[in-house]
Amino acid sequence: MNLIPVAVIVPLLAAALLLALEKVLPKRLADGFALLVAIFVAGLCLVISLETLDQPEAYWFGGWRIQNGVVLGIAFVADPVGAGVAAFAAILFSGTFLFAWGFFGDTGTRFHVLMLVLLAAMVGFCLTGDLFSFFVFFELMSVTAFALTAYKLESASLEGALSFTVVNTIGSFLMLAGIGLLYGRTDALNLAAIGGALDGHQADALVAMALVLILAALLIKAAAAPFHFWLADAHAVAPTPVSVIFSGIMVSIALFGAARLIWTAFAPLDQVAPAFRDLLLYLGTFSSLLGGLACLIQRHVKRLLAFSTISHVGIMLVGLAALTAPGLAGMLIYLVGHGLVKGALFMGAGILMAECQDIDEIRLRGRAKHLPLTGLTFAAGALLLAGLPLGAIHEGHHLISAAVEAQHPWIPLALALGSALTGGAVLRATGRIFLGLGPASNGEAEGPGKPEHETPGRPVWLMLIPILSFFAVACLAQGPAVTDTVLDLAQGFADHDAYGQLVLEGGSGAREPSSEGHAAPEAPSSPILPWVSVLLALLVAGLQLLRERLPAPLVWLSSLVLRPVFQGLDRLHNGRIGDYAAWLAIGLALLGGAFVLP
Amino acid sequence: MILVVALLLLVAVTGLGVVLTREPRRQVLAIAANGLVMGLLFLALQAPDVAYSQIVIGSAIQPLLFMVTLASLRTTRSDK
Amino acid sequence: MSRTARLVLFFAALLVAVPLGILGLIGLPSFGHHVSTYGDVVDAMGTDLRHVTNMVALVTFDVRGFDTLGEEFILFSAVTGVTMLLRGDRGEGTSADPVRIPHRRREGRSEAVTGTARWLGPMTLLFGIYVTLHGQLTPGGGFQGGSIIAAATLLIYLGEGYPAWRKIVRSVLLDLSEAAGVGIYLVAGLVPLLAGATYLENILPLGEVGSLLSGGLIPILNAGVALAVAGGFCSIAIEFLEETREPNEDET
Amino acid sequence: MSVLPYLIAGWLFVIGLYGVVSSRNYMHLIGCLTVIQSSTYVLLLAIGYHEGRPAPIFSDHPSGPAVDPVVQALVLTDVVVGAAVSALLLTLVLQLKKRRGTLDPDELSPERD
Repeated sequence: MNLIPVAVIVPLLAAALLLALEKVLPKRLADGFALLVAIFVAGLCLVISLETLDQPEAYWFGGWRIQNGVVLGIAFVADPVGAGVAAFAAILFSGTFLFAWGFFGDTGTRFHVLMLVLLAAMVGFCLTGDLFSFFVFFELMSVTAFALTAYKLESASLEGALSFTVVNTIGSFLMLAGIGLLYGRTDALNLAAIGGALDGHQADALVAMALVLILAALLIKAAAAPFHFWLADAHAVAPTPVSVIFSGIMVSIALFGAARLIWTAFAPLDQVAPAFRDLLLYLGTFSSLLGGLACLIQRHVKRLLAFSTISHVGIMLVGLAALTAPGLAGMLIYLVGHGLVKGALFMGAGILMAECQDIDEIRLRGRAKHLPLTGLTFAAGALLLAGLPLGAIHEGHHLISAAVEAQHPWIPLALALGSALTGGAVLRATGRIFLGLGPASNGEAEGPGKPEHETPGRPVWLMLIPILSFFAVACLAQGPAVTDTVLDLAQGFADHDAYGQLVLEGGSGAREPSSEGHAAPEAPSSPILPWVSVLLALLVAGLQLLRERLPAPLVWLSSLVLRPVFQGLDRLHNGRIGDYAAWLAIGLALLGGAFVLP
Repeated sequence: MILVVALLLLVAVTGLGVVLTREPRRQVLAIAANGLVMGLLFLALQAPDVAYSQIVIGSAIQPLLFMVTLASLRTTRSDK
Repeated sequence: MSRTARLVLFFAALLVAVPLGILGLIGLPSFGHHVSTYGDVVDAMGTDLRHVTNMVALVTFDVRGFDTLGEEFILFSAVTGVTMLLRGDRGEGTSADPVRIPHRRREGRSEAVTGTARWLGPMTLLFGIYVTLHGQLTPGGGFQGGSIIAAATLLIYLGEGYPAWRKIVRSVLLDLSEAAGVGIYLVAGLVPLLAGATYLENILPLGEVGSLLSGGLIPILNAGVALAVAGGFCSIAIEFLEETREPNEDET
Repeated sequence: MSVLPYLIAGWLFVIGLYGVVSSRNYMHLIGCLTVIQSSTYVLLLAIGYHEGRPAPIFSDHPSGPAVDPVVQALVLTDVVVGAAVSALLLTLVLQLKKRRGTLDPDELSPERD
């Protein structure tokens, strides 16, 4: 029996079962059952990934293949990269289910049902080789996520869910329209068939528009500026286990999806529009800086982490926009490293909400001294985010920087700055919450709103297990062997012709092991850049915590420069859907405009 | 063909009607009208399957959901 | 951002996006003259290969049946989300009293409404089942039939009133119907897989062209979808109507 | 004429988006979303239409060339799904009204940090 469809079917079946048995299941059983299913899916995807290491495999649903030269059915194309990303998603889910043990005591199994469907959607999204089925899984991810965001039914979470739903639903319509345009041109929905039909043709206005529409939908999901506004509203207010999944994988998986489409259907893209590629690079860099700056003014810890996600997804977008295999490899490694670290940090925030019954940094000052291990993980996460040369995040960051350095030498510097800002902001929060550093109040005595809290009384050690194991993996998954393997896999992933051959001709699609080796990443232009970034993060944290001890003129000067920036940022991220939709239109115009430029 | 064109123009107009009717209770009627015209357009485009589901859902079930929501919105006290 | 600024921003974006959009749309094949090779192949071989006459049903439930599974789960998730988000606010109350609206006289149901609904309800239900069962032959199928069945149960509400409706249409039953609907779809796909074919492969006997049981797997999938859609829309309707009820005295 | 349906689809998309941008009431905003959604249906079905060909349903006429059944299948499922998603949105609005007492998207979120 072929395993490829099973990876999607099992979590769906489990979800249907949990819903049907909701009234008769003992309470904790749903927790354990969901955990088991997630672990099973993770194992299955790993097996698929290993089995397809030498040769990707196409799986045709319903046995419909190609007749009279027309691709009829839906194909899953399992390759090591796609299955690997799916396995990573399932691993994050496993950790999250463990973390959420006892979290959803009183509301039956609906949370588990939706989470399992979300997992199935992600696996399908990674494996599918059909554009419409890609859209279906994209939409399935969105719909489950909408409902999960609003779970707490507080006004902030409802507002967050509404902006999330409206903006992302518009994104779905954009993608559907783009699919329609492509279908009108190529009469095909299969990715390889679309790629085959577009090959060798100049991309005219229609193809460009289709690409812009589909890519815009994915960038909305990935929260790249100027499509990013919904993210902080949604990720900050979702229940913590849900935030872990959202920030850990749901945004970055959209970039993986974009990579899949670009290298299968839109392969000739890079020759067509250099301006378009540059625009993506700039958007990524801009997101990174914008997210980093916005981090500095947040006092709601989860909102801070959400903005840092915007910053780090920007870095991944730069890796994608390089449109080279090494850049892609960097993005993939970064995706794993960031997902683990950010997931662990959100879980740490969850521990604060359970143990201290609050999530406001100022009010929490010094109140978490009894949680030293959580504090340590916060500090470690901050340093890793800032660019400490250790583990997967650094490895990915290095590859991404190397991929764009030659053409845009300033981008690596900007990315390092973005990481330093987010790392610094997390360090500041760590110092204030776990060590009691900094002033007791920063002028505005009372924080906004009432304390947000989550189910108390859950064992802290149980919640620490996934956190610590995530950190361990994030730090250990590095080294030349890992990098070489991923580079090799990325090269296979980016092989447009082999993919087409595999799907359309049932050809072997086997990759000759590139014996001569790939363009190994050159030594980083400045090996001290990561350290500079870490130092900068420490400096940022220190300055923010020790503000009143600085000489007065310095404070005055800094507030003169920074206050307008921060106020502007605050005013932009105002939670108003109308504004967000207007920015969405601007983003569409930008993407479209870049195609017209010579 | 003339029928298709006429229905297309009607869809454009009723769609505009939905957007410009800013009072929710009247907007429900605009939504139902738009849904119905869309259903007829789909029939004219030789898509009876889609037309049926559009007529049942777009001009009956969906407006009904809007109406029920409006009814309960009027009755909810905000327990702020 | 002020509303004026927002609109200026939006129209500035349109100034760029609209011309580009028109440029792109013009590239589409001329309306009414597009010959889709994909569609033509399906039209040409569908009846011979699967003994069905409705090609849309063939695409929905066989050629691209896996998409439909995904779409069904979108519906499933949306309904699960609705019930989760409206949880426990008013309890599963069967209170007969709608919330009182000031300045509005409450009217009883007229006998005419009850009579019409009692007559129309079963007819609609039958029609929904008919539409579902003929899905592979004539326009219609699980999606349309399921919606019509849901509408039929709403007629029970019109005719018999809210409490009776809640007694007849239980939420547990609706959850079960929904879960069974998607379950049928999932398992119907698994059976061929276990028999050595691919997932959702139509290996059942295909029957005579034009008969109710033609199409092999297609009528079964149609029935599953009808169950899920009917259960789903009924759940949504119940949850929404519950919101218009006065909470029972004994529930807080 | 030959591009009119596509332009109408574009028109629906733009006015729907305008409605979202300018909306002062969440209920109205959801209505505008349905307009955007209908634009995608018009686009897809218009692409599949072929003048003079019958519907792809051969119960009352012999099988032969017909309009494209594939786009119809894509739209068919999406109609149902679209309604379910609006129901989800309506739920959010309902709960928000209970907690905030307003439906104006611009009046919300004063307590943001």
